[in-house]
Amino acid sequence: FDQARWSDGDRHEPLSSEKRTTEADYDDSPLPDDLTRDELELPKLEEPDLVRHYTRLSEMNYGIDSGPYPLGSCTMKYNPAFTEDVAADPNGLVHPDRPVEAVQGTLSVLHSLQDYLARIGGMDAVTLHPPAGAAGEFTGVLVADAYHEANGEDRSEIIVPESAHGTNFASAALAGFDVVSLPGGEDGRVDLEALEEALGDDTALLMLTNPNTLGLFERDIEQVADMVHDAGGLLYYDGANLNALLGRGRPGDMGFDVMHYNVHKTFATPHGGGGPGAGPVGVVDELAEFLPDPQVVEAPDESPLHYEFETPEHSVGKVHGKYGNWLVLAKAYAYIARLGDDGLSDASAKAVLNANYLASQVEYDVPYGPFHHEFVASAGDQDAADVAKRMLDYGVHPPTTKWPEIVSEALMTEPTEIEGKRTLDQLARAFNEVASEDDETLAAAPERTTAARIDQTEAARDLRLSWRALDD
Amino acid sequence: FDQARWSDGDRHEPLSSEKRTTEADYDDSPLPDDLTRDELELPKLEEPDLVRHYTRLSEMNYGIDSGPYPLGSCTMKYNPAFTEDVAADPNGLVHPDRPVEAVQGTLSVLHSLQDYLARIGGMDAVTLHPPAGAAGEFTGVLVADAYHEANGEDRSEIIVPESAHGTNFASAALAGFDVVSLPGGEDGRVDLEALEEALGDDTALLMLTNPNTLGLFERDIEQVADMVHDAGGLLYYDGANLNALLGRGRPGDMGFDVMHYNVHKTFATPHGGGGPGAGPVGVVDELAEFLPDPQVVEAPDESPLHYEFETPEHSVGKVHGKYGNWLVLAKAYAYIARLGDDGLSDASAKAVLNANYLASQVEYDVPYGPFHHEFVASAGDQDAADVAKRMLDYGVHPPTTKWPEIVSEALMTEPTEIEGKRTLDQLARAFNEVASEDDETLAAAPERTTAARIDQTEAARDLRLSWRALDD
Amino acid sequence: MNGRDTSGTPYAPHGDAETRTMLDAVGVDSEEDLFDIPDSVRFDGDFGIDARTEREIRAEMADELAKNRDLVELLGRGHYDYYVPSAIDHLADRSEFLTSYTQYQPEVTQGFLQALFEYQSLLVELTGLGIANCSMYDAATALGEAATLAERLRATSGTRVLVPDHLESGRREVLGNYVAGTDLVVESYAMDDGNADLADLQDRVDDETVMVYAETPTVRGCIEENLDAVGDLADDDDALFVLGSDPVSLALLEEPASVGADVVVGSASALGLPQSYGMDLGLFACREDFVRQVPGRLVGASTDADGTRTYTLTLQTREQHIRRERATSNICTNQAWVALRAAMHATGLGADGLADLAKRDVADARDLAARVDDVKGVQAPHHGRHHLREFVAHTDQPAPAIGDDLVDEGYAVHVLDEHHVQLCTVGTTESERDDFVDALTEVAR
Amino acid sequence: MNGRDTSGTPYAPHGDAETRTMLDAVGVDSEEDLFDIPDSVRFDGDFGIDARTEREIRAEMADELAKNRDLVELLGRGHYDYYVPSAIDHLADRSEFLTSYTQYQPEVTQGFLQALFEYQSLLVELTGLGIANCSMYDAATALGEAATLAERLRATSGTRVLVPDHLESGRREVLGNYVAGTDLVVESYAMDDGNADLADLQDRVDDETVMVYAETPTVRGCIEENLDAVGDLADDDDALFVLGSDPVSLALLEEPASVGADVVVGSASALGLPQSYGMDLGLFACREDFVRQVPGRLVGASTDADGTRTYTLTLQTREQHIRRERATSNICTNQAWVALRAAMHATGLGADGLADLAKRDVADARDLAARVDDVKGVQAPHHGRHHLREFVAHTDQPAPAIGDDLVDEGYAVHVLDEHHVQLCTVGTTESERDDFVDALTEVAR
Repeated sequence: FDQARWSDGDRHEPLSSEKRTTEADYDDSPLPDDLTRDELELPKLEEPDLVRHYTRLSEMNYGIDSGPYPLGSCTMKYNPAFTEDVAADPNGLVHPDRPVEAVQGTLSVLHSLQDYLARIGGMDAVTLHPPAGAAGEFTGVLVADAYHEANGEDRSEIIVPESAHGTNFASAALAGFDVVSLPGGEDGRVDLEALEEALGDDTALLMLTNPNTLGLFERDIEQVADMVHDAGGLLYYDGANLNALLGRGRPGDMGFDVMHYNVHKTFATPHGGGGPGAGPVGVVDELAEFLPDPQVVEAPDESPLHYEFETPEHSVGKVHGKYGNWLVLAKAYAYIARLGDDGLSDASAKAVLNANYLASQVEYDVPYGPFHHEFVASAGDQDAADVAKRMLDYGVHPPTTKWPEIVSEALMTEPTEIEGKRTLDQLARAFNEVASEDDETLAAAPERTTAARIDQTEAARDLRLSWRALDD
Repeated sequence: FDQARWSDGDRHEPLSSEKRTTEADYDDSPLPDDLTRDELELPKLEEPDLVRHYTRLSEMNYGIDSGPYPLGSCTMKYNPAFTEDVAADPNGLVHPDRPVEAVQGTLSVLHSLQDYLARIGGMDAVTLHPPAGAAGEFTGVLVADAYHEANGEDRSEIIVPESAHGTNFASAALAGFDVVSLPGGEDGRVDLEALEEALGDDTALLMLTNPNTLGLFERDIEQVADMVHDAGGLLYYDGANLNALLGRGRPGDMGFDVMHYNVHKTFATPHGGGGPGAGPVGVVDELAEFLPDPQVVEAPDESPLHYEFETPEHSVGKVHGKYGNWLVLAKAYAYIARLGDDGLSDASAKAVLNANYLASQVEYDVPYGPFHHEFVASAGDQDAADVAKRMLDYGVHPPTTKWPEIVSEALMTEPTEIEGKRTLDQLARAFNEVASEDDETLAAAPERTTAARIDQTEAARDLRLSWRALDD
Repeated sequence: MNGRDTSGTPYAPHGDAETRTMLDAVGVDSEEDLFDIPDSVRFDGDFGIDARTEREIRAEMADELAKNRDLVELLGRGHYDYYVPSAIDHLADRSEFLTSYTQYQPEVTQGFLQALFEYQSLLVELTGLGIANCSMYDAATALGEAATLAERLRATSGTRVLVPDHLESGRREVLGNYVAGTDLVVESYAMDDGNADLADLQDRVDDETVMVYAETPTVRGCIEENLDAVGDLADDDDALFVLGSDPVSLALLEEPASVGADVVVGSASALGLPQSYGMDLGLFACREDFVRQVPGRLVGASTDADGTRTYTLTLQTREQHIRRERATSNICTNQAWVALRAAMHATGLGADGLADLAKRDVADARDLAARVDDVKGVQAPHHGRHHLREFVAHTDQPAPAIGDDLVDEGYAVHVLDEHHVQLCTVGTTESERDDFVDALTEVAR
Repeated sequence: MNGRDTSGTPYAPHGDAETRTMLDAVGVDSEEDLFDIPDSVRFDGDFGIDARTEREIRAEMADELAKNRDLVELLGRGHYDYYVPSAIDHLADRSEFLTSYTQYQPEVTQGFLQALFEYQSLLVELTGLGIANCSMYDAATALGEAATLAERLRATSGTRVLVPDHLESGRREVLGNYVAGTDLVVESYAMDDGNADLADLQDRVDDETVMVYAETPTVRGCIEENLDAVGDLADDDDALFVLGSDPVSLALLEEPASVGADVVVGSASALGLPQSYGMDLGLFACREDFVRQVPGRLVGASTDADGTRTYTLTLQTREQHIRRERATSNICTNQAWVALRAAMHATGLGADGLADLAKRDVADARDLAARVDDVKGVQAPHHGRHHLREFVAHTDQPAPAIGDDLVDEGYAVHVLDEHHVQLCTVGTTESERDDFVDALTEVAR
C-alpha cells in the first residue's frame, strides 16, 4: 500500500491559489462605487484544471470506499451508491418555501421517514429537522426543557456519564443547563449508587448511550429509567450506538423518553468528510407537543392534499432555518427501505458478530465485555496514537484512540457489519503486526501515506488558517 | 508525485478471484441436466467490497483527469462531465428495435449530429454507425468499393502513406484491397512523384491524414486530389487529426470524397481505457447512396413523424449490428453544441498554439515544421521508450513513442487545447529534466508509479491471459 | 465458499460458511448469543418495514417526487437556485471525499483538508476577515453561534442582541433557541424603506448591547447602504458587529472588514449545492483575535516529518470532544461536504465569475422590477434601494389571491402580506421571466 | 493575470495574457499565423452551430429525449434490459477509468489492466476456452471477426461459412461485410422447430466448410439442444465451430468447451451496460492455440522490476499499429469501458447470481408463454423447445396489426411475420407482464 501523493513537481499539490488566479473587474458594476468593493482576486481553474485539482485531492483522501474504517463510535458503514441517485432526483431539488401543495412528494418521503424512525426507535413522534447528531441532542434538550417548564418545573441539571460523547456535555451546556458528570461503575456501566446520588429535584435529564461507548449494554436500564423518572427527570437516548440494537431492542421500550438518531451512522448516509449528517429526534407521546415546527402530518380526509404541515402545540420553534438536511434524509429513507426488517436486524447481528470476531483475533487486551458493535482494546505500553499512525501504513484506517479514558491507551474499534472475514483478518493482522513493533517504528510512522507524521504543535502554535497566512 | 499502490498486505492488489469466490448451484435448475453446465465458480464481491476493489483499481490508473496526457495522434482532450449526464438520460436508454415512432427523440439527436458533422467536415451526408475510427475507415472503404463497383470498375489497390495510422492499412486489407505503401517526401509530406507512380487504373482510394502524423499540413492537397481523381480514384480523409483544422479547413473543401470522424478525439468523448469511440463517416453526394443502412432523415411533411429511417439506394448494408455507439454519439452532440462555431474554431487555435508553444520550450530536436496540433521531437541518443518511462516519474503521461518512424526515437506530442501555460511548462520541465538524465536513470524508470518497469518479454513468452494461468 | 441462504442486509458480505467460522472463533452458537440484552427489554416484534430492491426504491421515490409540482420558482429569501456545473457533482461524488469522515488522521486525509483550507481561504478573501471556519449547518445556526460568540467575548455586562425587524422568521427562531440557554435577549431595530433605520438603531444601541446584526443584501434583496454607520454604532458601544451575507453578494458588495464587521455569517450554499429543500451551508468568518473562541472546525497548515507542507485540523481544544461543556459550540458533524462543493464552484467561477453572477443579479432584479412596475396594479420595487436578486412589489389587489393564481399558472412567489409579494430572479431564464410577467399581468389586475 | 475576453471553447484555460505570452514565445503575432493552410482551401465560413450553455444543452436534450415514448419493452433478440446496480455506474464513471486510453504505459494503468484481465478471466471461466480478448464492438462484428479468424486458420481450401437460417439480420449483414474482402461465402442451414436442423447441417458441412456457427439460446430464445452434434459435425470436417451466446446464458447452459466450441462470440452487454439503443460489447473467446491469430487486444500477467505481479497488453504484434495490413484485425479503439462494466457487474453477481438470472429467465419465459398461450387467438411457445428469456408466439389474427395495437397500449414487441410475434421477459416486472397479458387479450382476438 502506498497512498497517492500528487504534486506539480514540488513535494505537495499546490493550492488552487498557487495554480492560477484572476481578478474581478468592477468597472462595469451596476451599482454606485460606494456600495461595491474595490478588488477581489481569487483562484480560477477552468474546468479541465478544476477537475484535475479535485480528482488529485480525492486520491489523497481515505474513505470507506478505500478500505476498512473501524473508527469507534462513528459507525463507518458502506454508503450505498444508489442512495446518491435517489437524493439527486431533480424533482426533490426544490425551494423550501414552495407552497405545501407543490411539495407533496417531498412531504410523502419525509412522512414515511418519520414513521420508519418512530417504529425503529419505539418512539411516538419524530422530527427530522436537526442537521446533525449534536443538533439532535440540543433539540432533545430543548424539548425536555420545554416539557419541564410546561409542568411548572425549573430543573437546571443534566446528568451525563463520564464516558459519554463530548457533544452530550456541550449540547446540555448550550441549552443553559449545568452538567453533572457521572462517574462510571467498575464494570464500565452506570453506577446506580452514583446515579442515585446525582439525581435530585434539579435533574432535568439523564443522557445515556446504550450500548455505551465501551460497547456494553446497560443491563440495568429499566432500573435506571425508574430512578430517573422517580426523580422527575427524563431519560435521553444518544443514538450514536443504535446500530448495535436494530431489531433487538428499542429505546422506547427501555424507558427512554427522547432520543436522537444519527442517520449518517446507523442509516448509512455518507459522512462527507465531516458532514452533513442528520439527527432526527424521536419522543414519546407526552413530549410530542414540544417538537420543532413544523411536523409533517397526514392531511385530513377532506383535504385535497395528502400531507401538510402542523405546528406542535407548544413547539420549541425552529432548530434549523428550514427543515434540515433533505439530501441526507432522502438517502436514509432509501437505505431503510432497502434493508427492511430483516436487513436492519441482520445489520446489527453482523455488526456485533464482526466486533466480537475481530476482538477475538486481536492480541491487544480488551478489558471489558461482553461488548456489542464495538470494543475498546488497550494498547498497553504502546502509545495508542502511535499505534494508529502505524496502522495507516498497513492500508487501513485505525480505530478511535485514547477514548474513552476508562481504558488506558484506548483503541476503540467498530468494524460495522460491512466487513467480511477477509477484511477483518486483514485488520487483525494490522493490529497484531503493530503490537509487535517497537516504539521507534511507531514513532516514525506513517511512511506510506500522502503525508508523513504531521506536526500538530506547529499547526496550533503558528496558526496559518488561510493561504494569506502562508508565506512560502 | 507518487501514484497510488493498493494491496491487501501483499505487494499487489489481489484479483477479485483471490478475494472471494462462490459457486453456482444447479440443483434447482429449471432445465434438464443435459442442457446445463455442471459447475461454475466465479469471484463474488458484495457491494462494499466490490466498490473498494474497483475504487482502488481506479486510483491505480492515470487518465486525462489525473494530469496532462499528450499522447500524439490520440487527441486526449478533457471530457466534459456534463456530457455524461446527457448520455445517461434514461429516456435515451431504449431498445434498438423499438418502432420508429417511439424513438423520435433519439432520432432527432442523431439527425442533428449527422447534420453538425456534415457541416464541420464539408460533407454532404454522414452515417453514425461505425463504432470506432477503424470501423469508420472500413466503412469508408466499403463505400468507395461499392461506388467503383457501381461504376463497373474493379479497382483493387488502396494507397496509404508510410506514416499513416496502422488502421488505414489494416482496414484496407480487411476489405480485401491490396495496400500500396507510399513513401514520404523529404519535407515529411506526400511526395507527388511517388504518388504519381503509385496511382493507376487499380487505384481505388488514397487514404490521407491532414495534417499528417508529423502535424504537417499537406500543402499540395488540391493537386493530390486532382491527381487521384484524374486516375479515377477517390480520396479518403482520416479524421484522426481533424482537431487541427476546425473552422479553418474542411476536408470536403480540399477535395476529399469520404472521411471518418473520431468523435472520441475531436469531439471529446471519453476514451474509456481503449473505447468505446465512434467513427462516423461523411461522404460527398455521389457516395451517399452507398452509406450503411439506415440513415436518419426528416420525415416528409405529410408524415405524423419528424424523423424516419431510410435505406440508401445502394447501401453497403450494416457495419454494426444496430446503429453504433449511442452513448458516445450523444456525448459528441452535446460537446459540439457546447462549443458552437466559436468554440470549435478556438479549440483548434489553442490546440495548435499549445503544440507550438510546448515545442518551443522543449530541448529535444523537432525536425519538421511548421506543425499544427502535434509535433514529433526526436529523443536523439536516448531511447524514446525509456524517455517515456522516465517522464512517468514526473507525474505526466508521456507522448507516443517511436512513431512515426521517419523521426528517429520519435516523441509524438499532442497537448491538445485543454492545457494551460502552467501545465505546458510543467510538461516542458519533464521533457527537459529527462533530456539531461543518463541512460541508467532512464532504464531504471519508472519509480513513482504503481508498477515499476514491466517485463514485456515475459508477458509475451510466458503467456498468462487469465487467472487460471496464474499459479502463484 | 458458499453463498448465503439467510435474508439480510445486502451490505454485509458474510456467506453462511464465513458466519459459522466467525461464530466458532468467538465461541458462541449463534448471533443471538452475542446480545447481552435482558429479556424484559428485548424487542421481538418487527418494524413492519418491507425490504425492497434497489430498482424498486428508485422507481418508488421517482414516482413520489414526481408528485412535486413543476413550478417556476421566483422565491429566494436566502435560498437561491444558481446552476451548479455538472463537474461539481461528479467531483463531490468522488467517494474518497464523500465516504470519509472528520480528518482525525490527517496523514491519510490531506485531500479533504486541503479543500477545506481552500474553502476557509476563499471566505477570508471574500470577507477580509482573518478566519473562517470550515462550516456551520446553515445561515440560521451560524447566526445563533455568532450570538453565543458575542456572549463569550463580551466586555460589558450587556445582554442585548439587536437584529433587523425584517429578519427571516426561521433565522429569528433559531437565534432565539441558541440564546435560550444564556441571559441574552434578542430585540429588533426598525427598518427604513428596506434598510436599517439608523436613527432607531442609534436609540437602541447602548452599553447593554453585545451584538448588532445587519444583513446585506437584506432578506428583501435590498443592498444595505449604511454598513459603515452600523459598524460605527456597534463599535462605539463595544458590541460585536455581525454581518449576514453570502459569497456571491460579497464578490460585488463592500468588503465586510472594510465596514468594520467583526463576524460574517450567512448561507454559502448558493455555491455548489443545488436547491435542496432548505439544506444549506452555514458561513462563519471572524476577526483573527477571536480564534480561540470560534465555534466549529478549523484547518491549519503545518509541516510533516519530511518537511512538506501539510494540513490538519487545529485548535481542537475548542471543541466538544475535548472541552466538553466548556467547548465553544456543541457542533461535531458539520457540513464539510457542502463546503467542499462551495470551494469547487467558487474555484471554477473565480473572482470574475463570482462578481459577474452578482452583477447579473443586480441587473436582472432591476430589469424585472421595471417590467413588473409596468404591470397594471403592481408597483416595484417597493423599496427605494438597490437590489440584488430580488425585490418586494406592491399589489393593488390582494397579494394572497395573486400568489394562489400564480401557482395555478405555474409560478411560485413569496406573499409577504396583504399587498406585497417578493420576487427573485435567480435560476429563472429570461424567457421564463417573460412568461411570468405575462402571467402576472393576467392575475394582478 | 487577467481573464479572457475572446469567446471560445470553455475547455481551454487560456487567459488573454497567457495566450499573448505563448504567442510571443513561439514568435508569431496571432494564432492565425500558426495555420499553414493555403488560402485556396482555407475555410472562412461558419458552421452555423450556436454555442449553448451546459444548462441549456441539458434542458434541450432532456426535452428531445422525452419525445421517446414511454413503452414497456418485450423486445430482446440480442439486447436485454437487465437492471444495472447503481454502484456499477458510479464505479465505471470514476474518471481515472473513463478518461484514460489504451494502456500503452502499463506502469501507470495497472488498474484498468487488472480489470480487463479479470474480464478476460471471467469469460474463460464461462466458456471453458483458454483465451478471451478484452472486447470487440458488438456481437455482429465479433461474429465477423470469427469468420476472418476461420479464414486465417483454415487447413482446407474451403470457403464456406454456415450460419443458422434464423440469424438476426444485422449480424448477417455485418458478417457479410467482414467476409466481403475474402473469398469466403456465407450460407444458411435450416432450422428445425427453433433448433439447428442437424440433417440439413450434415448435408451442408463438407471439407469446403471453414466455419459452422450456431447460437444458444437462438435469436428466438430457444436453447439449442444438439450442440455436441453440431460440434462433431464441424469437427469432422475441420471446420471451426463458433458458438454464439452471452454471459448470462453461459452461467446456466452447457459449457462451450465441453461441446467442442472453438470460438465463442456474442454480446456481453447484458452485463453492466443499460439498454443503449443497440450499443453493445462484443464477446470473443477461443482456444488457446489460436492465440497468435486472435483479433483485438489481450492483457497478460507479467512481473515488474520489483518482482511484483503486474499486467500489460501483450502480443501486440498481432495488432494493426505494428503489423499494419497483416494484422489479425483492423480494430484499435474497442469497447474496453463496457468490458470494465461487465466485469464489475459479473463480479457483483457471482456465479450464483449469474446463474440465478438465467434460471429466472427460463422460468419467466416459460411462465409468460403459458399465460400467453391461454390468451384466445394466441399459441405459445411456437417452438417446442426450452426457452431462455424469450419465445415466439403464433397469432391467429395478423401479427403486424397486433403489434401496432400493442404499441398504442404501451407495449413494444417484435413482429416476426404475418402470424408470429416474439416476446421477451427481461427488464419487465411481474405486474407489467400481468398488464401485458391483459392488453394482449384485448388486441389478439
